[in-house]
Amino acid sequence: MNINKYPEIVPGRKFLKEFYVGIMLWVVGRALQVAAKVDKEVKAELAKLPNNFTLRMMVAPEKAFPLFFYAKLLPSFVTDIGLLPYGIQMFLHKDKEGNIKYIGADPKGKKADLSVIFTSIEAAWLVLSFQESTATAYMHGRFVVEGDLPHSLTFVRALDIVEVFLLPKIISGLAVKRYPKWSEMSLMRKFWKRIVIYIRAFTIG
Amino acid sequence: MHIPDHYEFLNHSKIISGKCALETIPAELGGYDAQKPLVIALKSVVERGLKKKFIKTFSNSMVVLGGIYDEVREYAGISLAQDAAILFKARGCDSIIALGCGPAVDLAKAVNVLVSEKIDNLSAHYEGAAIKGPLKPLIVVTAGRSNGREAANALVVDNRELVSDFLCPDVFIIDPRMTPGSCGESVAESGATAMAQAFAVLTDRGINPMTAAVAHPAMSYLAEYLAKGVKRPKNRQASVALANASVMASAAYSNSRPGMANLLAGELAEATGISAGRFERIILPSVIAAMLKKKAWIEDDLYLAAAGIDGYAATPAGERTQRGLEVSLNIVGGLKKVLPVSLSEMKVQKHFLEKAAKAAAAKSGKRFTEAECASVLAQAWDAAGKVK
Amino acid sequence: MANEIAIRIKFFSGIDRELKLENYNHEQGLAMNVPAGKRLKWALRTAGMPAFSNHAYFRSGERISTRAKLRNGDEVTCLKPSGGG
Amino acid sequence: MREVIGSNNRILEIDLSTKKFTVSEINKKDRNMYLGGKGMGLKLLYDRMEPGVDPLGEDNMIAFTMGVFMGSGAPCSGRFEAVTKSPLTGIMTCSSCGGPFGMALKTTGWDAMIIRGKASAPVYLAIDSKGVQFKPAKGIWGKDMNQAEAALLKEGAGALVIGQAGENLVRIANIRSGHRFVGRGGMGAVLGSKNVKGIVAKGGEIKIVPAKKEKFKKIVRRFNKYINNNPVTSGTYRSFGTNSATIACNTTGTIPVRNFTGGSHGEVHKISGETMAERFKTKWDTCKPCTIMCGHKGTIAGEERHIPEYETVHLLGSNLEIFDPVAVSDFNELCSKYGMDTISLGGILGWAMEATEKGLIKTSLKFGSTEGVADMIRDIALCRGIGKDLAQGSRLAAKKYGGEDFAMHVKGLELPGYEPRGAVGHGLGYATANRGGCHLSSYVISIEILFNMANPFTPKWKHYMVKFMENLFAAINSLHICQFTAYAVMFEPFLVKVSPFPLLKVLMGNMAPLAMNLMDVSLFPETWHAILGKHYIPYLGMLKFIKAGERVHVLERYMNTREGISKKDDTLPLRLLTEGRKCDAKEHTVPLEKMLKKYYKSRGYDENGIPKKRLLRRLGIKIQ
Amino acid sequence: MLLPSFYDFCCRVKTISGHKALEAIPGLLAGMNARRPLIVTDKGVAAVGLIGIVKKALGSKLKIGAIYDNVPVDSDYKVVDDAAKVYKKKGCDSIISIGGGSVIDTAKGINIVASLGSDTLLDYQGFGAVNRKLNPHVVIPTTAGTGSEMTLVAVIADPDRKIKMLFVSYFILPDIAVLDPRMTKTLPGFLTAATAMDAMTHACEAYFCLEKNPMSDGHAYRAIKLISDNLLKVVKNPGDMKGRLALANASALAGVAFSNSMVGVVHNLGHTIGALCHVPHGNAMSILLPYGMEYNLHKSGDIIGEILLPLGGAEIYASTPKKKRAEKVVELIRKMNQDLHDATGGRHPRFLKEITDRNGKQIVPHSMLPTIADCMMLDGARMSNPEEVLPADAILILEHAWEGTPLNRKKINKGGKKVKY
Repeated sequence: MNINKYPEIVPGRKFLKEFYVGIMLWVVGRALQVAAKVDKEVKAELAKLPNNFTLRMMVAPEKAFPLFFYAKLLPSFVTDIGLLPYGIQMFLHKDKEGNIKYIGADPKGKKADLSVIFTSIEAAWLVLSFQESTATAYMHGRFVVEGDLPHSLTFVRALDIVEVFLLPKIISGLAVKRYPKWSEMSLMRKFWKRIVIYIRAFTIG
Repeated sequence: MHIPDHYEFLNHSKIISGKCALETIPAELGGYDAQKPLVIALKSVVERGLKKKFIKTFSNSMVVLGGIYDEVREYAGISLAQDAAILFKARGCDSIIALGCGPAVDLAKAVNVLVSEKIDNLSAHYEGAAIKGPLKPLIVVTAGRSNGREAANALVVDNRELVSDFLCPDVFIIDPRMTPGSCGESVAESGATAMAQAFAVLTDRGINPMTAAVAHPAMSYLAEYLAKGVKRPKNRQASVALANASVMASAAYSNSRPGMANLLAGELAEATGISAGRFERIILPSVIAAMLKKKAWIEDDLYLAAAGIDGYAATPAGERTQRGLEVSLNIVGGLKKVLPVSLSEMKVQKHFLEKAAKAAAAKSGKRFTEAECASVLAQAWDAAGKVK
Repeated sequence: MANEIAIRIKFFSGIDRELKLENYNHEQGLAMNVPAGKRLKWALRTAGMPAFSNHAYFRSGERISTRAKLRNGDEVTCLKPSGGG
Repeated sequence: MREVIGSNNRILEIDLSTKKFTVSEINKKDRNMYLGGKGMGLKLLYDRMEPGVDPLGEDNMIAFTMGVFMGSGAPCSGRFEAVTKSPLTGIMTCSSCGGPFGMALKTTGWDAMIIRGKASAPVYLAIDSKGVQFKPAKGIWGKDMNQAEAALLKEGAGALVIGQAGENLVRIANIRSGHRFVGRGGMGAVLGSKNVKGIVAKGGEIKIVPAKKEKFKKIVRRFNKYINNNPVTSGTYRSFGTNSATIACNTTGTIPVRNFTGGSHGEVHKISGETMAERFKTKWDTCKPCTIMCGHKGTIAGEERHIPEYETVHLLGSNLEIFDPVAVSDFNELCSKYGMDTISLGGILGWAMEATEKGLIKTSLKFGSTEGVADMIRDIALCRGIGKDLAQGSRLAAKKYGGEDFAMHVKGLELPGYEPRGAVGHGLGYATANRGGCHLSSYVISIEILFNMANPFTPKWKHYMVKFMENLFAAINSLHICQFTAYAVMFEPFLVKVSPFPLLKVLMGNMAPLAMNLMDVSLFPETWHAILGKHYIPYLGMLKFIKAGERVHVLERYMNTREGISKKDDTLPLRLLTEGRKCDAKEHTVPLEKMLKKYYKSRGYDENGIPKKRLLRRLGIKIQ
Repeated sequence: MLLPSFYDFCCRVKTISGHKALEAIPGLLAGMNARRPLIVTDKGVAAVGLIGIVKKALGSKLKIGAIYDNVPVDSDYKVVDDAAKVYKKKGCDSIISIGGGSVIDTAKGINIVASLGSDTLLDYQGFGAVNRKLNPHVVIPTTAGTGSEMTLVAVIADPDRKIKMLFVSYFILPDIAVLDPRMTKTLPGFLTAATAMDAMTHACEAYFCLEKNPMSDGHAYRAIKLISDNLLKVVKNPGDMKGRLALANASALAGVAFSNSMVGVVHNLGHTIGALCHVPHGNAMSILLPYGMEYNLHKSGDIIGEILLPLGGAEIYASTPKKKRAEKVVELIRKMNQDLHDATGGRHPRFLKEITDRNGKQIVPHSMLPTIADCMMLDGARMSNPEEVLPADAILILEHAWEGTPLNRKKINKGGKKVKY
């Protein structure tokens, strides 16, 4: 029985999907930071989280997702406030005063009170490309929550509202169980907020 | 709803079915603190090119495959198990994945016993020694033809059976990329086996709510998807449904008593060397015809599962047993163009029939006599006027 | 100049008796030194084999003809053609 | 002594249940189409027996048929054929034997004998020209073959007996006449299941005289000249017997070692024909009459014993890694005492040793050691302990205890002593032989290795060689003459003798159909017509002879497909298709799929291996 | 039968059911080579004398290591650590837990600590902390309703940090669940009704919520059928052993169903009311079930309609037209609540305002409703409800549930596409 007829196989990587998930997490992080400032409903929702609270969104086996290749070259001030996407994690920090800041994608030196973990890159791809709504994804076990459950529910609720802001109705209708009616969110408020969030997310934030 | 005086039920395996089911394997292995699985694959599955797809699903996970042992063909023998066990120890694996159904799963269970108990062959267990503790985690990825024994708490290696609750696989992965059948015939045979098992569970006198609950979805998937799956084996939804049906049917069947069709088909398969699925497809219609004549009492679960909720409610209580049997007959009838319809068409030697009838009656625990078995086989011999 | 190569020829099915080889041992056969490049026919003639056309010659599992070139360390089996059971 | 011209054409049909017998005639058309011997036996059973019968049951029939050559004075014509449904494989089996019973029955005036039904108590049959008497066999039931045959021979010239193995329905039991055997397929069990201990024929009541006397004399003289000139039939066979091929096969790695894992072994020369001839001072001990003289006897361990044949030496010797000729001869004697086929027994013991090694069964057998082998042979013959299961043949034993992947059988019949991975054409021969794993059905290894006329590893043209040799040997077994004469008849005609050997090799390797059809085997049909007194047309007669062989082979295949045989059974044990031999670095395996597809097409079978209707009509076989 | 695009189902518990089920325990424990079990129970169960029945049934073959019966109503980790010390001191190798949901959860905690060998439960917090096989654990439920013998969750309070710790892992699933009618024979009528309706809620919600899958549907269908056939009979005469066995089976089936197909808005509100006003879980469930169904009617009406077959039987199902079946289900559930209310002489509440504690005081005042609606957002069950539930919707449901009037469905904030399973 010669065993090298059955070689050991080290699985490869799906670069394209990694890159897509990295960018989406970066956009969501930045958008949440801006939305917390701009929209009162999001602010009320995120107010429920305690102060000095870090929240992380990542994809399972942490070691399998190193930072992007150009991450080392970026100067420190870019990585601190996450001007550019450079990793497949998202860190939100609520400091003592209570405002939310996106603090980049590098896990070094950060301790997460609550982490929302996608079970695999494929699952992250399904959720972040809106093939499954957030609720169905949770039911199908696409992502798992580490830390106490109520905080994650508020975070998911905030995420839903931001998605409504960011994406046109066709796409965000897939992600959210119930698309807000006219009464709750006037057309003007939605479009205006969308433009503001986009601009600020990609610039100063 | 009739509940028997005493029953025991165990369905140890977890079923993960649907889109991206394969991607959950790293997480499942993590749940068992395992990092390095050995993959035992069916030769036919590897030749169909599923190996590359299977490896790609592990990308971006910390799981390293300790080797893909693909020497399994139609027969699971102890020599293959010993070779795989050598590979397992050499690579320092800690769990086993069986890629493909039938002999691959039996072999995976045998390797699991050899490795976990640190023994070289199963002679101690053939003499009756029980398996002491839980074995290494075993994940089964369904693909190819199933022999209806995957979810059972038993392994059959070298035609010798070893029964123990620790032998149940831990996880069943049913992924639309793996389940499409290679040809209509293999889908038909697995369908016939699952149908015979689900029928045996739902018409058994000692049926209990748990086995009925597991057999109900199996029978309804067979009713809806068997004909379509046989016509187009590559159709993903039909093949996933049929794979689900065969896993559920074998789980329910391992908790209930074997039916006449299963026993007779097992005996004939052993005598002639042809797979049991083909015989079940022939003998089941005759068993149903015999039951119709005998007006045997059957729980309503059979009709509910076969005809669905609306069909069940529409018929009055008295006719449900009879209608249930007729619907099951039509389900099996769906296989007519793919598998032979009668024993004479398969050229089974006549003297095997008497021996099979005697052996089946002996194993049935007095539920049916040898005369009944012989008459069923006689009817299955030409199977002329029945299933068109 | 012609370097010597050592070969061994094993005779079976009674041929060694015909060649009247003394103290012939079945296991080792007849060791011979043959100049390189020589053919089997030459070696057999020096061993005293008169007519060798209808004998069968084998080298490492394949059957060879009398005109096959000899290589160093060859082991040639020579026997009469035979039918099986 | 009544003189009969040509052939007697009388069939004795015995019904044991009613203890009656009837006499019927072989009709002319059957004689022309099926020649006699194997062909006639199959045709008689095809007309009388319906498929699906239990081989050990009452409705199974066994036919003993004598060919036209028997008693005519033709060379090597002392052989007869037995045909029945084998308990070991469950399909039709024909086995030929060179014992004195054939001559005795023919000279009692019977050309064929069919036995059906089952006797209520053990009997033996005494046959004379008028009919058969059913005599109680209380005295000899339970005795071994030597004593039984001695007792029976008091009442006639030739006798058939079964041993204790046949009585205990051991599925590999055989039938003995003189020191020759109706060996393969477990026919002893069929007689045992009918409670028949033996059959004895008075003999010497008629004398067969060929119709064209002087033409027949000229042909026989030419026949003997061919045999005595051919180096094979007059050289190695005559001096060392069938076991002379051991060394040739060992050097090319085609002998079974350690249950078919290895191809050759260093110590094999200890049990080769030459060493045995020297060591045991062998003398001839052959079928009567025979010109080739391949059977030998010698003094082994102080006794006068028959020297084991090639198959016995390899299946009970190298396959179990036992290289002591005396031990092999002891096992051979045990088999001829209890009445068991040595080839199947070797296959079963090889499986048992590997199964013990792998923990499937508990026995004291071990490769390489003779300890416990003799006791196991007795246990199998008397069905004691695990012997009872091993007695069912390696297929059923493997079904019960497992290890089907190293049970070396095809369709239930254990493989004989040739390792097909060293000669792939021979592997195809095993797969497509009608009675299962049988080497004599096409014996392509002679072309590939022994006469070295084709490359043994390429599947090119091997399907045609197998088909042609199958037809030729089926025809030869219907004349009935010894199969070894074929080498002389094929390679002695003037054209072949003159052409240089390399030309023959190139011709056979690349244009096999042309080479094979050029072979002039007209000597067989000429003798046949000379005996029966028919006019022989030179070339067309030979084609008709080969076509008769094809008809016999296809009839047997058709009868088997009615028992359920199809493409799924035409295969080889898994070991030969997947693993390489230990002695072969390139790990050759048998490319069966390619060869089988071409074989079916050239044979005229459909892709599932069932003879097509067009083929059966062309050969004139009525479809039942 | 619906084939969802993705589902996973796992129930690793071996179920032993029957009138003589207890006698099978020694054999099964021997099968897992366990000889000295520790019996974990609470004062209520011991008082009723069930321990005596179990001991007699186990007979002489099994030596009981020790009996630990001071498990409080809301178990916390101190109790678990204390019992674990007893487990180690007496050298036990397996656990038999006899009692309701809290006893079973405590026993799961004890099994974690005892098998993994540390001394406090806090070491095993968090997801995936328990990833090795634990010692054998046999569960004998004495209430036919919580179904916690089938769940992989253990909820254990932490009094210091005043939070509820959640332990989720396939390894803390018990090995064997024993369903024996003798255990629930002495359960009073109103408690039987409450726990049975809890099981009915588990089954119904498992049937129509987002994580619907074929296996859970099979189990839920049979649970509903068993309860609707047997509940009233058993409440009327508690001694009916066949009925008790049926209810025990129903609760197990419902437990399997809901542990694989997450429950929805009814449990969401039920947990919140239970936490804030200490309402018995069963009563909250039976009151809120009709309202939960009405709330989801527009989104998964046809699936809720299918429940009519096991609930009302084939005749009613065939006679009511397809569109009306969902309302018929809600009507039948309300009728069942009404019958139970009459059968238990008013002890089974029909609306929130009727719930009273032991001494008759109303414990769900109308003023509490807004706070309940807000705290509802913190419970995980809201994710799996087909329709979105926000505090505004919750107020609407709670108002009607408090009053007892059926929900008028026009006011519900409908939206979103049809559910894609």
